[in-house]
Amino acid sequence: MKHVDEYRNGDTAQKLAATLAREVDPARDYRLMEFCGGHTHAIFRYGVQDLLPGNVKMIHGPGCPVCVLPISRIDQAIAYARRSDVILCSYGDMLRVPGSKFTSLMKAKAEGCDVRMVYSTLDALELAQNNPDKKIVFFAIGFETTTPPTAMAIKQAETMGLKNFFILSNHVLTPSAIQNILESPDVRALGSVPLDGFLGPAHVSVVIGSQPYEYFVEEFQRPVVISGFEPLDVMQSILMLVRQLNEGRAEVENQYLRAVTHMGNTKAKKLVAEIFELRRVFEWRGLGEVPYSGLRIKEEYAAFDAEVQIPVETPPARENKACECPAILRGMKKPTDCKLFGTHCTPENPMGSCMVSAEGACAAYYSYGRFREAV
Amino acid sequence: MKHVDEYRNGDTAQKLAATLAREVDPARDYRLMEFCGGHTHAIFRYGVQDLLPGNVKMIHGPGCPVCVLPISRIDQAIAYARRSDVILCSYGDMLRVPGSKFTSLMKAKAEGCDVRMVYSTLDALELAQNNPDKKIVFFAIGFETTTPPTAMAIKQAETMGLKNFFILSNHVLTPSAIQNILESPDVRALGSVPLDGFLGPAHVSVVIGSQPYEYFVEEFQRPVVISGFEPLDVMQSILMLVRQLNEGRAEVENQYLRAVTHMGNTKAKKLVAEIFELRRVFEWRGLGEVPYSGLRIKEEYAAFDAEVQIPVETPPARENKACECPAILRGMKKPTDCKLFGTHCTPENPMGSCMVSAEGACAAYYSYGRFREAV
Amino acid sequence: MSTRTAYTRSLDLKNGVVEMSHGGGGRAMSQLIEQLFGDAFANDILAQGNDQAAFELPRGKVVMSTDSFVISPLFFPGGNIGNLAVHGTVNDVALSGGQPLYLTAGFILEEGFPLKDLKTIVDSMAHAAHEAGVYIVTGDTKVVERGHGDGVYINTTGIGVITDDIHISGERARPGDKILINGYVGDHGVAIMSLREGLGFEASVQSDCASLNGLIGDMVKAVPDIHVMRDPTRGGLAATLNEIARQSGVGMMLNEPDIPIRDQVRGACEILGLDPLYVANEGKLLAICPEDQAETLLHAMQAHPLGKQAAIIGSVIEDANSFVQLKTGFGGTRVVDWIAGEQLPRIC
Amino acid sequence: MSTRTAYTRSLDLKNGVVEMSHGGGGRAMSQLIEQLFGDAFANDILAQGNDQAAFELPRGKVVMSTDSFVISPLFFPGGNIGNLAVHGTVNDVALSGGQPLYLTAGFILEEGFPLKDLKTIVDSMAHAAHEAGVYIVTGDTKVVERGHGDGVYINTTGIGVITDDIHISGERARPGDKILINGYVGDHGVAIMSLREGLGFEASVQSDCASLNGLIGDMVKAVPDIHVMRDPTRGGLAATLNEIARQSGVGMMLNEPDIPIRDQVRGACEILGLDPLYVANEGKLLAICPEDQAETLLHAMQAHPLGKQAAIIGSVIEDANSFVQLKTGFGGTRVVDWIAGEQLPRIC
Amino acid sequence: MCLAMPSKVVDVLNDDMAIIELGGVKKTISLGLVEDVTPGDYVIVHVGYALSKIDEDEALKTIALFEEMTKNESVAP
Amino acid sequence: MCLAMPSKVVDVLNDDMAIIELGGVKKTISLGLVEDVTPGDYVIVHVGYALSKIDEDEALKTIALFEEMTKNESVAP
Ligand code: SF4
Ligand code: SF4
Ligand SMILES: [Mg+2]
Ligand SMILES: [Mg+2]
Ligand SMILES: [Mg+2]
Ligand SMILES: [Mg+2]
Ligand SMILES: [Mg+2]
Ligand SMILES: [Mg+2]
Ligand SMILES: [Mg+2]
Ligand SMILES: [Mg+2]
Ligand SMILES: [Mg+2]
Ligand SMILES: [Mg+2]
Repeated sequence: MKHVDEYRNGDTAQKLAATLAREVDPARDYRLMEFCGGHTHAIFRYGVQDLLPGNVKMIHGPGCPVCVLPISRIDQAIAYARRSDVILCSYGDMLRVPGSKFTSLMKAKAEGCDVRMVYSTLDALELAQNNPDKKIVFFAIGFETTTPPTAMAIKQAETMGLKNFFILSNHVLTPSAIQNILESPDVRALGSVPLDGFLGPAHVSVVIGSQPYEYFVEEFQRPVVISGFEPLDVMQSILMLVRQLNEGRAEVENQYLRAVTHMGNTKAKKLVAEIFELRRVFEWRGLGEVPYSGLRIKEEYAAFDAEVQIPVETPPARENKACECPAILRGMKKPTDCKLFGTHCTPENPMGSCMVSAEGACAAYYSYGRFREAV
Repeated sequence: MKHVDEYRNGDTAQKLAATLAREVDPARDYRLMEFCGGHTHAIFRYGVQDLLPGNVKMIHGPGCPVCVLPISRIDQAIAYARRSDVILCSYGDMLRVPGSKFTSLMKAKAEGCDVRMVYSTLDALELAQNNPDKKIVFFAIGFETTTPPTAMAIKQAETMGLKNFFILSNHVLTPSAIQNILESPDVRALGSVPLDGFLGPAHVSVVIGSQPYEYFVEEFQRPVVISGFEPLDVMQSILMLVRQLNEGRAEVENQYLRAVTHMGNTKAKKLVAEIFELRRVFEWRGLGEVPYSGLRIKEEYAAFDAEVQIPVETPPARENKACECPAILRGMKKPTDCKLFGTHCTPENPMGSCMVSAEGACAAYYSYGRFREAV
Repeated sequence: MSTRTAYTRSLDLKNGVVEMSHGGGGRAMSQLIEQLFGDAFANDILAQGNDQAAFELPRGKVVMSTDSFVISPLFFPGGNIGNLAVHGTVNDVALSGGQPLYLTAGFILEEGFPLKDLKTIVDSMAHAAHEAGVYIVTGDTKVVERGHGDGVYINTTGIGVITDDIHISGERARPGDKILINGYVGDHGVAIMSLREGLGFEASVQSDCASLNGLIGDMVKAVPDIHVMRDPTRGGLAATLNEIARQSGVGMMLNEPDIPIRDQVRGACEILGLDPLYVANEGKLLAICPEDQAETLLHAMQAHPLGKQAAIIGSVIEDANSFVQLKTGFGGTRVVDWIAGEQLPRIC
Repeated sequence: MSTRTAYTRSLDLKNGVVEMSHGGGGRAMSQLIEQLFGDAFANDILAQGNDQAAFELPRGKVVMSTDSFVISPLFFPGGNIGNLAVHGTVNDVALSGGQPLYLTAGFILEEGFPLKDLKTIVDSMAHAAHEAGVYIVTGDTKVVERGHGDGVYINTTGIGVITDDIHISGERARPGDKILINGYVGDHGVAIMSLREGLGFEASVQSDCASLNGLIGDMVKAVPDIHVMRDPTRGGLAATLNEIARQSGVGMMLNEPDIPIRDQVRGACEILGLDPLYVANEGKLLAICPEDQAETLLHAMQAHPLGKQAAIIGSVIEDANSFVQLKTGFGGTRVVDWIAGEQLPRIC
Repeated sequence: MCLAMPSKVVDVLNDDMAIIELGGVKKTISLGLVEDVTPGDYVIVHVGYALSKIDEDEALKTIALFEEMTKNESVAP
Repeated sequence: MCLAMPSKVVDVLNDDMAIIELGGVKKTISLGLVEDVTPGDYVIVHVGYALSKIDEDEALKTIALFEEMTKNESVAP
């Protein structure tokens, strides 16, 4: 597989590991946050951590759109699913995410709700065409990468004249989240969670470009390297961060030059700007209410906005108080600090979102952490 | 079981058989038609024919509302069933009756149509209540016995304010059919099918009373004995017919006095008259178009008339030309005269209505006739 | 097995439902199998935990039978799909005259089915197996999406051994043989119908479902030369006797007054326009044996709790057409043919 | 049997569909069983026509396995539910090291299913059984109402015998043992997924479904002391190896570059965000044997048509936690845990 | 043929409904088509509706008539 | 994490659709979010949409950089 296999080469990995080992300053720690679950996944999947020097510490950020969705939004999706006139569809990732009271879309489906997994908004459009007597609600989630396909679907629904296609928008913005983390007292003032540098998202950056990171670098004086999601991309980017830190630089560097430009995909950005607008505030799991961090559908396209066309009421969401996801997502606690971890909360019966996707901090600890502790 | 077991007593049967044997005139035949499938059933079920003298010949009449329904009406019911907005319901008897091209309601159900068997119009009303988003079409069939429950259901639907309950009326009138048989050239003029007397229906007469038969007796000079459906009722009624014939009488006698009065059930008759009116003509399988022999819903109740509210179009029905049901139903041919009998047409795959219900002449021959020929 | 630790959270048997993951091959499935099925059926062979069971069999001919159970409703007066699935296959094995020893159990669960009900069913299976003296030694669990099942379907397959002196088979009915049944006819079918939507009637009739291997053991001991044995399940007495008549190339003559039928079963059949001879049984057997041993067999049957109402109900006769006939209590004769399709309640 | 005359009209295999009457116990059912199943599976034991099959078994330990097959779609590249149902159970029996001999077949048919398709499926079963050298000796047919099935569900239960020198079982993996597989991983699952609504991709991957008893026979002959054998079906390699690790109380270390995976399977998994180690196989087996016999076993496997791509993919190690680990081609190590629930295609 | 069975009314309910009994089996039916039915009466039930009461006197007369008609016959042994 | 794979465009269809290929697997996707794509190009595909073309020159440079960065290292035997 061209443009894939080259970046998974074990020999190159060993050489990069040797370079890294030689170049790190043994007198200090390098605490690097990969914001994005894609990097977390690559690190776990290929065992990248085994190749890093001991003082290079990867901190997993809140970079999974599934994990950052607050429980109330899941409840809302389930409320749509429970309507007999609605077919609720979403990406496979969302089906197991727990809402209030142990529910999930998967469980709603088991109870008889019409919930469909789709691979693409194209499939959701097809569902709408094939089920004219039902309302198709697409539970849209994702960062900047996934927003353009949703915007595109709205445009297409308009062209096709679909009257039964609705979007429940949960699209969120990466820069706001990174900024929020950097501005949190733990990071900024108290210094209890020192972060020395960032791996910048790969595919988010394909859309938004490298330009938006320049502000952070200036404002917070931490280096950012935009990195591809293949394991050699990650190792190379870590090396680039180490070099910046060693040299006292704080710049935006772009390791993923083969796909990320300075300004990103302007066509996609324009489309998103046409259809979506900023929410004044949006709730992130773990980060709380983050200003201007979420997108809603503009009034011109309100005909496709599920929240406008099919209002549902959900009782106030009850997060499980013992769930430490919020602290974990901000890098302040470890999964093993949670009382529910591995007893009440398991990948089969996740109580918090961090236990859901394989990249979730708790799920990863459940599988890999158990192993790390054992060896 | 009181009022049941008394009429199934084997000792009494033997005695009645002996009386009959003694009283029949060995010099003549007694060709008696039981109009009603209920009598046919009792005769088969209890082996009554084994107890009759050889010269008492029972001729099975067209007295099964299933068998007399023309194929076009089945096609119509199937057309309703095929509509995605319709739940078609009917009595169990109707499910296997063949329409055109090997279809039946059972097969339509197997193909995915929503077809429900009900025991009573009460169940059909319940279906309508429980499925407000569907149209419930009740495929109503039957003689005078079964019409009042349909009329009652329409009244109740009106009271309950049901807007999704519809009747496809196929109710027919017994006296018209008997008259038609007696007036047919075969019976009246040509004498090729001599009929000496009639067993009158039990439960039809419960509703209409014994009075309507007086006209026939006068007009056609054949004795009629209204008979219960238990086997001793049948034997006693045959004895009463034999005695009338021996004595040269032609009267209406009522063996089923415990349930049949002279005027019948006036409450039920009034209800039927309120809701139904005569069709100018109705097609009977085997008898052709019989004037004033079927009932349709009056205009005042047209809101419940499926044919008015949900018109369906069915291509002209094609009866299988080789099927001899018409002649068999009029007593002119035997099942074994049909080329399809037992080869193409079997109880598992009936091609004509006579092969459907256990009392159908062809079905009876298939099971019992095979046996009669074998012994 | 020190495996319990893999499931840190126990099955929610109170509010949980079957989910697709319970059939996905992962930990959820493994847990369901271990904690629900494994605990209920516990025995050494099952505990091997392999995809197959291995065991020694006593000498003799091996006999094997399979049935899938798809009954609706799942719970009915006198039983549920779980014990029914055990009884049915225990009986099919035992009716060969052999001793049923081991069962397999294959579950097809519908997404959304309450685990609580599944537990009840599985416990009933375990109890029925224990009573019948058989072991459930291996199994399988599949989950189908909602709308592709009916709560639970169960397949059981049974294995047993027959000693060399037994030769019971459907083609061995001979003219002159007597036909026996171990009790009332039609109870199971009527118990089920009483619960069917739209038919709704109230009867205190319970399903007769039961494992007959004990009774059969006594029968075979008393009369090793039983010619035919079969259980009149779907299609009732009529279907089973017609099958045997066809296999053996003989006719049969039943005597209606000798056939044990409860009043309630007669009543329900009269109301619905059905014939009890076509109604299903799940704890009945038909046995055909030489005339001179019929009384011995009858007494052996009547001495067993599941054969108290046993009766000789007819004889095998010569008949090239293999008709099953019935002498009615009324004094006539009729053919008891197979039914065409299912017996449907009717109005006329 | 002179029974054909009872069905004067033959099954409509062109336009006919399954009707409720085909499960009603009457003549329609009998005809379906006889003319569709009986003809396809024809053998002397089945022809006994009883509710159970009776046969002699060779000496040895008896082994029995059951599986229900509920696959959707019913027809897929490389097979259909019919031959899959034979392969699956033949394999589960053979993986004990024994010789599979007889199968039972239980069908749950959905009202409305085309008889033509049923015939194709049944013929495939017959063909697969013939190829594997096993006989389908007894069966069962149930019909469920439309909306309560998915066309056809099939249960097969198999029986076979093991000679006394074979002791293959899930708890026998020992540190130092080698782990072998007979070929490419994930073909079946990817072939099925390529047809799933909404996932629609185009791959020329065929299901690997096959009866492995021939291959296994050769393997057991070459290395009678195989410790463990199991087929990585649902849940793939990951689930099966975790099961074995748990049963044996050992860990495992796999070497990723040694695991045979087709490019197309890798491609499909990359697109869908899946891991090939969790994808189902239906013609693969995992074998664990002492290190010093691993090469012998490998060569025996590679000499068989179904083992050409066989490979040694890892070793059993000591591990109180029974973790299955993988040394990645990249140079790191990761845990290959069971999946939580089903593997779902994902976007992130 | 109009299958209808004589059944005993065991309970009269609201809305013209009643519970009948036959051979120990009970069923809820409608009395909407008949008049003056009280518990203990026998009614002829068809498709869930009572069609008429059974006239007990006439029933006894019919039974008596069987005797009458066959008084000279004896049952074959 | 935004799962997205570099895939080769093998055919451009009507309506801004295209067939892409990865490891021999083909899939129909939308080109609605990108411009100037022709068969032979590699695109990054996410949830059924191409998000960008791969810049082959930059890809080569990245590979070269691996060499550059590790030129003094040797692989452990
Ligand atoms: S273990 Fe579960 S409950 Fe605890 S923090 Fe993680 S996701 Fe939340
Ligand atoms: S045998 Fe069939 S086709 Fe022939 S007359 Fe009878 S019902 Fe009609
Ligand atoms: Mg819904
Ligand atoms: Mg319909
Ligand atoms: Mg069986
Ligand atoms: Mg059975
Ligand atoms: Mg299995
Ligand atoms: Mg049986
Ligand atoms: Mg198995
Ligand atoms: Mg298996
Ligand atoms: Mg069976
Ligand atoms: Mg297996």
